[in-house]
Amino acid sequence: MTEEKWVKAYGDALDDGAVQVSFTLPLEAGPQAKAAAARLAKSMGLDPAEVVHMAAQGKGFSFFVVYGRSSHQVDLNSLVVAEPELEEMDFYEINDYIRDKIGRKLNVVAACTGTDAHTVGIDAIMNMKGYRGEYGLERYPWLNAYNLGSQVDNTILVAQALRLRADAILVSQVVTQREVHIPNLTRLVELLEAEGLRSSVVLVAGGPRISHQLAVELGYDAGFGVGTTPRQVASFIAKEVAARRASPRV
Amino acid sequence: MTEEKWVKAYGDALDDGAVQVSFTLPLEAGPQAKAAAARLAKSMGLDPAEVVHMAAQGKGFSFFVVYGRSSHQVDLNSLVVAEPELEEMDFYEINDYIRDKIGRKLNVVAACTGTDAHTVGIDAIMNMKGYRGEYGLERYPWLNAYNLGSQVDNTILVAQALRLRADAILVSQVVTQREVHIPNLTRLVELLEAEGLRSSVVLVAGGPRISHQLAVELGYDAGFGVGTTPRQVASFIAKEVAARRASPRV
Amino acid sequence: MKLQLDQGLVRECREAAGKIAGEVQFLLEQKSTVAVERAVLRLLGINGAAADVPLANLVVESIALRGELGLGAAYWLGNACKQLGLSPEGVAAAAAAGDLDLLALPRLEPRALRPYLAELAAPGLEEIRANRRRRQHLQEQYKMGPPPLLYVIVATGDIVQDIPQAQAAAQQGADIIAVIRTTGQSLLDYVPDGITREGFGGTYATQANFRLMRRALDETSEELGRYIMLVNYCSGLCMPEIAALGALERLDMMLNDALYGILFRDINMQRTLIDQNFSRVINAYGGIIINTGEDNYLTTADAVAEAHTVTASQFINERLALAAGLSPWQMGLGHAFEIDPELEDGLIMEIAQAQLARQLFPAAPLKYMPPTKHMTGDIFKGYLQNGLFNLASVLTGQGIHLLGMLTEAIHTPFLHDRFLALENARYIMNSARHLGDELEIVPGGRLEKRGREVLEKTGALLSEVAEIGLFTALEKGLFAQVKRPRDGGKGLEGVFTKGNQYCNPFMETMQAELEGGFFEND
Amino acid sequence: MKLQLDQGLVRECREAAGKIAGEVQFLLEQKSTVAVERAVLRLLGINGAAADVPLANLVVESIALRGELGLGAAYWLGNACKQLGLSPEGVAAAAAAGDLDLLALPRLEPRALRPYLAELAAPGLEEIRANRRRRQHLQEQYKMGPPPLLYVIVATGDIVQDIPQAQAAAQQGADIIAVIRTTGQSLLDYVPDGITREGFGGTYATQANFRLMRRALDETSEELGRYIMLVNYCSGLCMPEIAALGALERLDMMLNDALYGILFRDINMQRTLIDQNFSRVINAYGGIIINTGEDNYLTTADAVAEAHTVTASQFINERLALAAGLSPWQMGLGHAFEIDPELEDGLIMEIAQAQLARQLFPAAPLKYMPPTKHMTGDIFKGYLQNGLFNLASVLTGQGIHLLGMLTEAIHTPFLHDRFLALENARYIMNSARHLGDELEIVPGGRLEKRGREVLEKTGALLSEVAEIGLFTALEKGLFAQVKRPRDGGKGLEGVFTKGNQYCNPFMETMQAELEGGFFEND
Ligand code: B12
Ligand code: B12
Ligand SMILES: Cc1ncc(COP(=O)(O)O)c(C=O)c1O
Ligand SMILES: Cc1ncc(COP(=O)(O)O)c(C=O)c1O
Repeated sequence: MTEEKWVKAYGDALDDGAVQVSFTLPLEAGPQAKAAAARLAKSMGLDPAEVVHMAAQGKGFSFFVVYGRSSHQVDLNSLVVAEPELEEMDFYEINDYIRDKIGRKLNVVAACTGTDAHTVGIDAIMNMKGYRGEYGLERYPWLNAYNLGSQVDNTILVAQALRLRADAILVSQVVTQREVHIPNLTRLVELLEAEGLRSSVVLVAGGPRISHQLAVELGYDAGFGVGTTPRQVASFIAKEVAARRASPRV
Repeated sequence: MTEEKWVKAYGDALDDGAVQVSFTLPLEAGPQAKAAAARLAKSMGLDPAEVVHMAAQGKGFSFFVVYGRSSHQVDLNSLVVAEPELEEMDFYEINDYIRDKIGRKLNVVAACTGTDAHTVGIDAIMNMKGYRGEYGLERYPWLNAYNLGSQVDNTILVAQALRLRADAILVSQVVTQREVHIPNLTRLVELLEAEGLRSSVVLVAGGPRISHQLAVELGYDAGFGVGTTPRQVASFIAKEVAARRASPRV
Repeated sequence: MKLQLDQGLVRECREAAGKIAGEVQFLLEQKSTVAVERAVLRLLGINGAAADVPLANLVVESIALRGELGLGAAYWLGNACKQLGLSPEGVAAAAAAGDLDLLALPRLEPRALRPYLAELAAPGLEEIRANRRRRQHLQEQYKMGPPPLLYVIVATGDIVQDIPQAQAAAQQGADIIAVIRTTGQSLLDYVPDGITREGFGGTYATQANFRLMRRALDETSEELGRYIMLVNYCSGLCMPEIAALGALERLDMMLNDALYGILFRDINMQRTLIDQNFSRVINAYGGIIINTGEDNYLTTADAVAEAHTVTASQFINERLALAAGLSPWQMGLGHAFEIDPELEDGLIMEIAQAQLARQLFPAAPLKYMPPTKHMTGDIFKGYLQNGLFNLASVLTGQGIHLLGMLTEAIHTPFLHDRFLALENARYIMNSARHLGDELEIVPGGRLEKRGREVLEKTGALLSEVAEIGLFTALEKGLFAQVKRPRDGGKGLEGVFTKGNQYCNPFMETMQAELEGGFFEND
Repeated sequence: MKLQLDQGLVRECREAAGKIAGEVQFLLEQKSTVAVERAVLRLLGINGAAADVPLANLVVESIALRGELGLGAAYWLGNACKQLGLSPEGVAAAAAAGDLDLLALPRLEPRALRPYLAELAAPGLEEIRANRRRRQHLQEQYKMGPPPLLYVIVATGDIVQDIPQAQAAAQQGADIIAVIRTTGQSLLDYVPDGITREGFGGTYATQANFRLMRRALDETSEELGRYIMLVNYCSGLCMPEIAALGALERLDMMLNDALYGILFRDINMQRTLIDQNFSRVINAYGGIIINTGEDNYLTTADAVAEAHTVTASQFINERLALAAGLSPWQMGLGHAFEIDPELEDGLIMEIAQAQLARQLFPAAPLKYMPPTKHMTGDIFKGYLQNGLFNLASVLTGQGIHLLGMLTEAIHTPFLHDRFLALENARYIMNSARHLGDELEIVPGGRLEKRGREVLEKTGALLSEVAEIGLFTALEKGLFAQVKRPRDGGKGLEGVFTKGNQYCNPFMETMQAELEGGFFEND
C-alpha cells in the first residue's frame, strides 16, 4: 500500500479549502432562493458557504456566486491518472521508429463522423501544415494519411478503412450536447467488430470534450482532448502498432 | 408535515444540475493535478465533472475551472430562511409608529468597532444624506442618532451607550479575514451583559459579510448584510422596541 | 472615428462584386431546384406531412422522378386545382395518399394557367405582407434601447426548453433570439414536421417550432414593451423552404449566405446559389433581415491573414442581395472578432476591421460575431475577450451584435451564460456609449494602415474572382481556405434546368412588387 | 492621445500648491515627533525589543517623559556613546535594562557633539546608499517587461503564507508585491518586533518580515531574471520608522501620503505632516518610490463630483515631495478608476481623468488604482470592470498599475484571484498595447471637456486652500469629504517643539546630500 498524500483546495492559506461556485436555480431571486443556494453549496461540502452574489435572471430564475471552504480532500496516491501512455517522440524519431520497428508505411484513416461538421480539430492533426508549429500526419513520410473530412457516416468510414487497409482509424467528435457522440462512437466499434476489424486497427477518438477514460470505456484504444498535437497521436499509433506486432491481441 | 419541493441547479434544461466550480490546488499543473481536480469535483457531487481548464500558476500551484452536473437537490420547504423579520415601513410610517406606539424619541448609538476603520457602511445607515436615495437615521425626527465613527473600542461604545441611554446599538464590522469580527462582536455582548444592559437595548450588527443567522448566533437581535437600507434598520428598531414594551424580555 | 479610405478603390470593389454577382445570377436564372419547388408548395399552403414525410417533398419528388419538374411545381398543382376544383392542400393530400396522379391529368396550356396560378399565390403573398405590416406595427408601438441590438442563441435541442430560456433572455435584455438548428438539419433535404424535442447542438427548424416560439416571444414582447426578434437559419438544403416558413410565421431575421453552405456544409455550389436567390427574394418580400456568414471564414482561416476575404465576401453578398431585391437595411452583413487574443495590438486590428465594414456598408445593419475560435475553457479570460468585443462593437457602431458566451469552448449556452453575456454587453456598451464619438483615428497610424491594407487586398481578391468567376474561385479555395469542386458536394441532383414554360408565381410577383417599389416607404 | 489644457491654469495650480506646501513646511520644520526620534534610533542601529517593547520606544519614551526630547534623541544617544565608549545599540540596551539613565550623564555641548553624531550616523547612511546601489545594479542586470509595472498585494496576515503567495504572483507576472498591513497597525505607536503570523486583513510590518520577504523576492527575481519590487506602508503613527526600516531592508516603494493618515486613520494633522516630511527625506535618500493615496478619497466621496480633489491633492503631494528631496521619478502620485460602472459614458470620464494626471505629471510614474468601491459579489462583472481599468491604464500610459481583484468585495485576494488579475492585465494590455498612440481626442468633445472641467475645479480648490491654509481646509472637509479638527485625532501628544540645539544627523546629512545633487545621475 502506498502512503496517502492528501491535498485540499487552496485560497489564502494551505488547506483552507477555498472554492468558488456559480449556478442558476429555477427560483425567483429572494431570501428563499438565497437560502436554497446556500443549502445547495453546503450539500456540496462547502462550510462555511457564503452566497456573495444573487441576481434575478428574467422571471423565475436566479443566478448565484458562492465562495466557501470545501472540506473535501483528495488522496493523490489513490488517483488513477487516465491519459494515453505516451513516451512522446519527435517527427524524426517517429518516422525512424516506424521504419525500424515496423518496416512499412502505416495507413491512417481519419474522419469527423456522424452529423458533426467540425473539421478544424481533425485537420489540425492530419493536415500538412499541422498545428502549433508541428507537422500534421500527412507530412510524415512513414504514414499514409487519409482525411475523409466531416459528416462522414460510420458505414462509409468502415468501408474506406477496409479499402485503404487502415492500421489506425482516427475519429473526431466535437458536438457533444445531449451526449450525441456516445451512440455515434459506440456504433463505430460495433461496425468494426462486425467486420472483424476491431482488433487489427488502432482505434482512436478525439475532440475537446473527449477524455482518454471515456474513449477507453467506449472500446477505443485511446482518447485525445483539448490541445492534442499531431506528434502525440503519431507516437501513440506507432508504439501501439509495434506493440501489437510484438504481442498480438487475442 | 409540509409537502417536499425539490429544486436542482439549472443550466440547459430543468434539473440538469449544471454547476461551475473553480479552485486552486497546491500541485504542479499536469495530468495528476487534473485528475485530482476531477476527483475533488466528484467529491462535491458533480457527476459528470469535467475539468475544462487547467492553468499553471507559478510553481507548485494550478488553477482549475470545472463544469459538472450536481446531483444535489434542495427541499425548499425544509429551508429555514434566516432574515430579520421585517414588515418594512417608510420614513413617515416609521416616525409615526414611534410617536404612536412608543411616544418618545429613541436613542440609537452606532459605531464601527475594534480596529475596523470602514465607515462607509455605517455612515450609509446613519448619515443625513443616507444611501440609495433614502434618508439616514440622523434625519428621522423620532430618532436621536449618534454615530461614533470607526475604530471604536467596545468599552467606549458601551460607555457611550450608557451615557446616551441607548435604545439600540448598531455595530458595523467589515473586515472579517481570519474571523476577526467574531471575538470582537462577542466581546460587546459580554460587556453589555456585564453592565446589565443587554436585555434593554436592541442590538444590531451589520456589514457585507454579516448574516442575520450569524448575528443571532453571536447573541445579537439581528444582522444586516450587503445592500441594507436605513429604512430596514429603522423599521426593525422601532418594531423591536415596541414589541419589547408590549412583552418585556425576562 | 473615421478611416481615410481610397474611395476609388471602394468603387472598384463594388464594380468587381457586381460583375461576379451578375455572372452568377445569369447562370442561375436558368435553373431551379427541388427545394425551390417545395418552397413554392409551402407558400401555396401545403404544409402537412404523411408518415413523417412532408407533403411538399412527396409531391415534388413524385414530379421530379418522372422528369417533369421543368414546368415548376406550381404548374402541376395549379393544373390539378383548376381541373378538380380543389385547394392546393387538397390536391397535395390526394396526391400523397396515392388517390391522384398529378401527371396523369390533362395538361392545361402553361401560359394560360398563369393568371390562375397568380390567384392561387395571392393568399400566401398576402399572409407574408400581413406579417410584415404586423411587425412594423409592433416595432413602432414599442420603443427600442440604444443600438446595437443584442442577439443571443438558444440551443437546448428541445423547443419546450428553448422557450423559457428565450423568454428569460429577453427579460434579461436580449433584443433578438436565434434558435440554433440541430447538427444534422442542414443536410436534410426536407423540413421536418411538427414540434420537436430531440436536437443536438440545436433544435430542428420546423414550422410548428417557429410558431410556438413566435407566440411565446410575442407574449414577452408585450410584457416588456420591446419587440423581440426571432431568427432562424435559412441555409442548408432547404434554404428557400425555410425562408417561406419564416415569412409565414413572422420570423424577423434569417441566417442566409451565398457561400456558407458550399464552404461549411459541402453543399453543391449551384444548388446553394439557386436556392439562395429565391430565399432572398422571399426574405426581401417578407421584410426580413438576412445575416450573412462571413464570420465563419475566420473559424477555419486566420483572422489577420484572411480578413480581406471577409470584406470581399461582404461585397459579393451585398450585390447578390441587391439583385434579389433586398434593401440595404435588410443586409446584416457578417464579420467577426476572431483575432488571436495573444497577438500584440490585436485590438487595433479588430477595431480597424469593424470600422472598415461600418464605413463600406453605411446603410447595412452589420452582424458582428463574437470571439469563438480562440475561446478556451478559461471562462474568465473568455469573459474579457467578449468584453473587448463589446467595446469594439459600440466604438464602431455595429447594428446586430451577437453576444459571446464565456463558455463558448465548452457547451451550448446555459441560461446564466446568456445572462452574463447580456450583463457584459450592457456594462461595457453603456460605459463606452459615446467613446467612439470622442476619438479620432491618427492618420497614417497602425489602425488606419490596417484598414487600408485590408481594403487593398480585398480589391485585389475581388478583381481576381471577377476574372476567373466565383465558381472557379471556390474551386481554388479562395474563401475560408476551403476548396470545393463545381460538381461536388451535396444536393446537385436536386438542381434542374427550367423549361421554357417554367412558372413560379411567387418569384414573379415578389420580384415585380419589389422592383415596383411596393415597399419603398418601409 | 492628448488633452488640450490651459497651461496657464496648470502653472497657477502649481503655484498655489507650492504656497500650500511652503506654509506647511514652514510650520512643521519647528517641530518633531516621537516617531521621528524613534526613526533616528532605528537608523542608528537600535532595532531590538525588550519584553516586546521596541528599544526605540523605550528610549524615546524615557526621554520624552522627562521633557527632554527637545534636543533630539540622537543627542542623548550620542552623549552617552561618546562618554561611555559604547555603541548606540549598547547604550539603548543598557538604558532599556535600567542599567543606565541617559539623562543623568553629564551633558556635552550639543554643537560640539555634532561631528561625533555625524560619525555615528555614517554606517546607517552607508547601508541605505548600499541598498540603493544594489537595487540599481539588479535593475540594470535584469530586463523589465513593457510598462506599466504590475502591482499586486498579498495579505494573508501570516508572513509565512505571504511568501509563497508573493513568489507565485511574481512567477505569474507581477512586477511589484505589496504586503498589506494588519488592520490595527497604523494606530500602533510602535513597530512590532520579529516575525509575525497573526494579522487581520494584512500582515504586520516589521523589520524581520521585511527582511524575510525581501530575501524571498530576491531569489524569485534571480529565478525569473526580473527584479521584483517590494512595497510596504509608510503611514500611520510610525511613518518615519517604517521609512527607516524599509530603506535598511531594501524595500523599493512605500505607500506614503501627506493626508491619508489624517483623513482615513484620524491621525492628528500636525503629527502626520511632520512624520511625513522625515519619512519622505528617507525615501528620497533610499531611492524609494512613494505611492500617494489620493485614490482613497474616492472610496468615501463620489468619483465624478470629487475628481478635482484628487488632482488638487496630487499637486500638493508633488510640492511636499519636492520639498523633501524626492525626484519626480520617485513620485507615484495616486489616482483611481472609481466611477460608478452604471454611469453612461463613465469610461470617457475615467480616460479623461487618467490622461489628465498623465499630462500634469509627465515625469512621475503615477500609481493607478483599480475599481474597489463599486466592486460587488458579482465576480464576473468585477472582472470586466478590471478589464476596462486595465485598458484605461494602457491607453493613458500609467506607470504603476495596481491590479484589481475580481473578489474585491469579498475577501483579501486568494492566490488565483491574483493570477486571474495578472491574466486580465496581460491580455488587455497586450491587445491594446499601442492603441493610445493610434487615437486622438476630439477637440472640444465630451472627453476633453471633462479633463478641462476637472482641471478648472482643481485650480479653484487649490486657490481656496492656498488662501485658507491646508489645516483649515482639512477642518472644513475639503478632501474626501472628511472633516478633521486641527488639534484632534491620534498622536498629537507625540509632537514636540524642537529646541534651539535640536539635532537629527540623518535628516541633516540626507537633506544636504539630496540638495547637493549626490544622486543626480540616478
Ligand atoms: C469553429 C467552430 C465551428 C465552425 C466549424 C468549421 C469547421 N470546418 O470545422 C462552424 C462555424 C461551421 C461551426 C458550426 C457549428 N458548431 Co461549432 N464551433 C466551432 C468552435 C468555435 C471552434 C472549434 C475549433 O475549430 N476548435 C479548434 C480545434 C483545433 O480544436 P479541437 O476541435 O478541440 O481539436 C483539438 C483536440 O480536441 C483534438 N482533436 C479533435 N478531434 C480529434 C480527433 C482525433 C482522432 C484526435 C487524436 C484528436 C482530436 O486535437 C485538436 C488539436 O489539438 C467551437 C467553440 C470553441 N471555441 O471550441 C464551436 C462548437 C464546437 N460548435 C458547437 C456547435 C453546437 C455548432 C453547431 C452545431 C451550431 C449550430 N447548431 O449551428 C454548428 C453545426 C456544426 C455541425 N453540424 O457539426 C458547440 C458544440 C457544443 C457541444 N459541446 O456540443 C461549440 C463548443 C460552440 C458552443 N459553445 O456552442 N462551428
Ligand atoms: C472603501 C474601502 C476602504 C476604505 C474605507 C474608507 C472608509 N472611511 O470607510 C479604505 C481605503 C480606508 C480601506 C482600508 C482598508 N480596507 Co477596505 N475596503 C473598502 C471597500 C472598497 C468598500 C467598502 C465600502 O465602503 N462599501 C460600501 C458600503 C456602503 O457597503 P457596506 O460596508 O457593505 O455597508 C452596507 C451593508 O453591509 C450594511 N452595513 C454595514 N455596516 C452596517 C452596520 C449596521 C448596524 C447595519 C444595520 C448595516 C450595516 O449597510 C451598508 C449599506 O447597505 C471594500 C471592498 C468592497 N468593494 O466592498 C474594501 C474591504 C472591505 N477592505 C478590506 C481591507 C482588508 C482593508 C484594509 C484592512 C487593508 C489594509 N490592510 O490596509 C484597510 C484598513 C482598514 C481598517 N483598519 O479597517 C477588505 C476586507 C476583507 C475581509 N473580508 O476581511 C475589503 C473587502 C477589500 C478586499 N477584498 O481586500 N478600505
Ligand atoms: C450563414 C449561416 N447559415 C447557417 C449557419 C448554421 O449552420 P446550419 O445551417 O448548418 O444549421 C451558420 C452558422 O453560424 C451561418 O453563419
Ligand atoms: C497612502 C496610504 N497609506 C496607507 C494605507 C494603508 O493603511 P494603513 O496605513 O492603515 O495600514 C493606504 C491604503 O491603501 C494608503 O493609500
